[in-house]
Amino acid sequence: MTTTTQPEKVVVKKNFDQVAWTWMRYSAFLLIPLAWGHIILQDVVVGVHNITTDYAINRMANMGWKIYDIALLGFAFAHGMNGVRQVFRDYIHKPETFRLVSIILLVVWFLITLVGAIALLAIQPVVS
Amino acid sequence: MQIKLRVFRFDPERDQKPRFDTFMMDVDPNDRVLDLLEYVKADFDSTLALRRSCAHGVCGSDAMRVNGRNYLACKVLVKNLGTDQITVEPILGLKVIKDLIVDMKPFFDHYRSVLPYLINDDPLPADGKERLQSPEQQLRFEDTTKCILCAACTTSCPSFWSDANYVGPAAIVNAHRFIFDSRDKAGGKRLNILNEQFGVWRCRTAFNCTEACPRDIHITQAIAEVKRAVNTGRIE
Amino acid sequence: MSSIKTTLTGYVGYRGREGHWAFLLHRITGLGVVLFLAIHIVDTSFVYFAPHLYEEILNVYRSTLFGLGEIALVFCLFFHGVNGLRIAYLDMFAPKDWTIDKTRRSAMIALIVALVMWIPSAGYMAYNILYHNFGLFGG
Amino acid sequence: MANVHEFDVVVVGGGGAGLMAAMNASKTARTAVISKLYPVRSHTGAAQGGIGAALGNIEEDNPDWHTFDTVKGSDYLGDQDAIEFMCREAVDAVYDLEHMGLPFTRNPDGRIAQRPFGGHTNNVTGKPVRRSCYAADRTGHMILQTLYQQCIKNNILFYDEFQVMDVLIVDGKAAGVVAVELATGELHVFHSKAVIIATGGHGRIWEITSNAYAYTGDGCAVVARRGIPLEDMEFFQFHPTGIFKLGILITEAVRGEGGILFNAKGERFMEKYAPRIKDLASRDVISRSMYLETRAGNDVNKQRFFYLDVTPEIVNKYAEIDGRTRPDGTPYRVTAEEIMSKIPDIADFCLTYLGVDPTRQPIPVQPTAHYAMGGIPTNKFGQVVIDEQNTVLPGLYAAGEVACVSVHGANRLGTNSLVDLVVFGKHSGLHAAEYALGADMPSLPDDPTGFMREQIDRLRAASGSENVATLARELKVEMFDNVGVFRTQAGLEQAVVKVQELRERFKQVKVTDTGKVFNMEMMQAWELGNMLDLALITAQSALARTESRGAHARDDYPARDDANWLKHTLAWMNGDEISLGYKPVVITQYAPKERTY
Ligand SMILES: Cc1cc2nc3c(=O)[nH]c(=O)nc-3n(C[C@H](O)[C@H](O)[C@H](O)COP(=O)(O)OP(=O)(O)OC[C@H]3O[C@@H](n4cnc5c(N)ncnc54)[C@H](O)[C@@H]3O)c2cc1C
Ligand code: HEM
Ligand code: SF4
Ligand code: F3S
Ligand code: FES
Repeated sequence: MTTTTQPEKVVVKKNFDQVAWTWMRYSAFLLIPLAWGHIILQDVVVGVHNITTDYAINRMANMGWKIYDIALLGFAFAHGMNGVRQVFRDYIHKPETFRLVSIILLVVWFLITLVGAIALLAIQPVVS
Repeated sequence: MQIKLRVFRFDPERDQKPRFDTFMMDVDPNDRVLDLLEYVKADFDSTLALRRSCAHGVCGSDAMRVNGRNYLACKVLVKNLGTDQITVEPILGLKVIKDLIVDMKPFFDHYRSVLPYLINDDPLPADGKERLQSPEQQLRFEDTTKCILCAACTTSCPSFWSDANYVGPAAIVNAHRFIFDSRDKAGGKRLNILNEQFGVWRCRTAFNCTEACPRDIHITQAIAEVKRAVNTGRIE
Repeated sequence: MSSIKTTLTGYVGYRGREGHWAFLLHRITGLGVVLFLAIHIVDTSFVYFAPHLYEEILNVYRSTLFGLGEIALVFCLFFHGVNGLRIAYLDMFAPKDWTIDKTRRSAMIALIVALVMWIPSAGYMAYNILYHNFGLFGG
Repeated sequence: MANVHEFDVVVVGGGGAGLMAAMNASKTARTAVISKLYPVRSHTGAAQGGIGAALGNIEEDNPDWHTFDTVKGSDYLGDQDAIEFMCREAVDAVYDLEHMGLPFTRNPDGRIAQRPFGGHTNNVTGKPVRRSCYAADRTGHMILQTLYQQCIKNNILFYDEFQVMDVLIVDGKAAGVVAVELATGELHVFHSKAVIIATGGHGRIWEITSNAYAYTGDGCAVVARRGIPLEDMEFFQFHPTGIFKLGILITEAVRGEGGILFNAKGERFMEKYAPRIKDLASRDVISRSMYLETRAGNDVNKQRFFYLDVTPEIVNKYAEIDGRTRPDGTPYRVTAEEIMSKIPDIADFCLTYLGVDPTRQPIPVQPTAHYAMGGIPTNKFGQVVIDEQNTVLPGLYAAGEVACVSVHGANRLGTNSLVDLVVFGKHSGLHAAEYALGADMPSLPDDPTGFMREQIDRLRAASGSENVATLARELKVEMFDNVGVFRTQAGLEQAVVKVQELRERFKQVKVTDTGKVFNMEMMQAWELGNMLDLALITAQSALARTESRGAHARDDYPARDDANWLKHTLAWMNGDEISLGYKPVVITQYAPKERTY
């Protein structure tokens, strides 16, 4: 019997959890250079003892690092907060409660990201 | 050999709380754990309640936790456990009714929710004979046809422990069995069902299911294939 | 049965294999990192909003206790990253490799890779703490 | 007060026969399935080898050959009209199953694959024919799952884990059944116009058995207590290849794929007993040969077992000697992988329970109690018939292993039980629904649960000096030794006495659990009562039949005796007494001949 095994095409309606799942994975691939790069550089290679306010300011003000940090902020925190949402989803079974928690998480995520973004974008190098 | 068997006991008509009964017994290393429970019923305490039927791993009655891990009691031998201390408890995540018997209703409800039956309204072959299917097409879904609905997988799944609304690996396995059957026409419907809140995305690839499956079904693989089909909209 | 009790019984009591431990560790490390990150974003923004306070924060950072936490954080991020790649790769690109043998092995490898990355880093970070905070090694 | 439910048709049993009946009945009648196990736990799921149907997908075959093979297999005790009907219907039944989604193993051309099985032959050449349609070695599992799936699709109503303990018969008509809900201990009356009994067999009364714990013969015992006779109970099949000591079945398909039986001397002993088809002779012949070998001292280690060898070397060696070919004419040669792919579950059982890899080592096997040819007498519509004249009891049906149509006569051919389930399951369902549509709802007796409560109360009131497990153990050993593969006058007489003694002792049985929720102890005690009843009927029917035929082999009467015994046994139970009667065998085209393989 000759079977041309054609893949069958079907329409699957997009779902939020599906998008979140995909997001978790693609962001993860990006987070390897971003998050690992950041932590290896700051916490291991440079080390907290060598970080001063000036160092921090100058680094954050540097254009290259600014873009890097913005990307890190955007991807890591959103990845992480969605992770937290998924974890809560496992333990909270009342839809209303979960909706409430999601909204709180969204607000927290937004505020913290906003604070971080303002700091990153507005900061000027120290002239000395 | 001499073993110490601890068995989870709970009688809803008498006990406030579950307890463990301990039995010291002399057994053959080739005995099944199910045999030990039968010895308990025969010689120690005939009130012990459990489900069992085929005694050789094909009916799916006797999934339980043996030394903390899901098995069919009739498919695990004393010698496989490598110890003389054996603890038997009901599977986790379904309500205990009595001793080792749990309420299977939620499990079967999940199973039913994925349309676990062939759907094909096309006319049958004119000669009244079989619909053709090549050996390759049959092999595509053969693995997941082996499921005996024992619930060992679903009740070993961390996602199911924390949220019993998750359809669970067994239901996904049974959906897979039809989604990838070349004769079936409702794969899309099932993928849409599994794309919902309580569907495949709840699987965190913890892999306990595959480890627990007494039929050696590649459950996590099947789930991944379903996830992929949901994402790509292609059943191949 | 309350599901929290079931969940904990399962998480801790179920004798799952590598996949089970990888799942738990992935979750714990993910939550650990996100908790740290939230704080970190806020405190780092002090550089802009209140530079004088940032100095204080840096002092906290330099404390021994925080240093140990940082070492743990590095482990968390390494393991979470390696294991995250593992599961994302298998799930998205190689479902066929979700076999018992390969999964047990890949989970072990993920842990080992994370450790291999972590141990030298941890050593170096520990050295820094000892050097700066305890004056060892001529610090 | 008991809960009362009303239906047109109630089906007792959720195995292959029950589900098939329910599906067909529910097309026109309000139907419910009552089962003591979840339907997917039924023993149909254990069937391995395949379902026989003359599809002719690989080589020439036709339903007439299937009919003749079945008649011959039955040692001419099968009713030929029913056999013809079944073998003809088998073909469509298999196609029906395929259309329902059953995942059969396929030929390269996309058609259902078929393989040889014991006793199925090409009637012209006498050689084995490929007639068994299969899904690896889990055909029964696939049938059970497929039927259950279709029942879900068709919204069949299930009462899972309800154990039926009595059938109601009012004014000579079926009026429903009474069951206990295991989860609560509550009694339920299922008031209906028609009842279909599909509760499977009773192989648990023997020590070494391939049968499930649930195979305690509830259906037969329940109707027997209501004065309905049981037919041909002396005919119980011992399958030659059960795993040593455990009794777990090694399907005949292993021999179909080329496996060979050896005795302690390394001889292929079936050459002596069935020179033409050797290891593929029918089951009774092989089990009996094993017994004779044992008597001659040729059993392995003097432990009454033999070796079944499917290692590729042996398979290929004997395939060459036998000149076995593949359908395309090339010599039949196999590899370990190929064997593995044909019998994966068997390989798994051997590894799990014996630590034996069947592609490298031989499997120790011995005869194991397997299948009840006898049971509740029915005609080919599944209607229960209650006397020598085949008088129908309106509204009462039986199908599957519990029924005796009789298509298996004195010995069932492999693959024919699954055929029986689907064919007679279907027709009993259709017939019952039709009957129900034309019948009025019978009235219920005044105290519908009375007889059942009486049985339970008797168990509760017993002094408790006897242990269920001990009685069961003694029964099984007695039956295996004296009402087993080979039987003698003295042995059978002893068995009757022993079973009577056990029945007496049973009156003082111990039931400690007084609870209602899942009182499995009570149920097990009740089931033991059923087994004791059936054991007595079996032993007495066997004692009376002074000939050897099919599975009933008498040392003292080694020959078949058509002049006196070409007839079906009917056994009635009146309290502790069994009375026997006989009815003729239906013969259409095939006059009894000597049976050789
Ligand atoms: C190991 C093995 C292998 C086999 N291989 C083959 C093969 O290859 N080919 C073949 O043709 N045949 C084979 N057979 C035989 C065949 O499988 C069985 O005869 C057949 O499946 C019986 O089906 P059934 O529907 O009559 O009963 P079952 O499938 O056993 O169903 C009985 C049902 O009745 C219910 N029940 C029982 N008592 C009660 C009660 N008191 N109240 C309520 N419900 C009750 C049970 O819950 C169950 O659902 C094999 C048998 C065994 C044991
Ligand atoms: C270093 C690269 C990273 C990779 C490769 C990665 C990968 C992943 C993946 C694939 C998941 C999804 C798990 C699943 O759905 O089963 C996940 C979950 C998660 N990640 Fe990450 N991640 C990384 C970094 C981070 C960072 C920086 C954080 C914190 C801010 C974080 C926090 C989380 C959390 C909280 C979860 C949810 C855990 C759970 O559901 O159990 N991850 N990660
Ligand atoms: S997939 Fe395996 S473990 Fe899960 S229910 Fe089916 S047979 Fe049991
Ligand atoms: S255990 Fe659970 S998380 Fe997924 S891989 Fe199995 S379903
Ligand atoms: S008793 Fe049937 S699977 Fe264990």
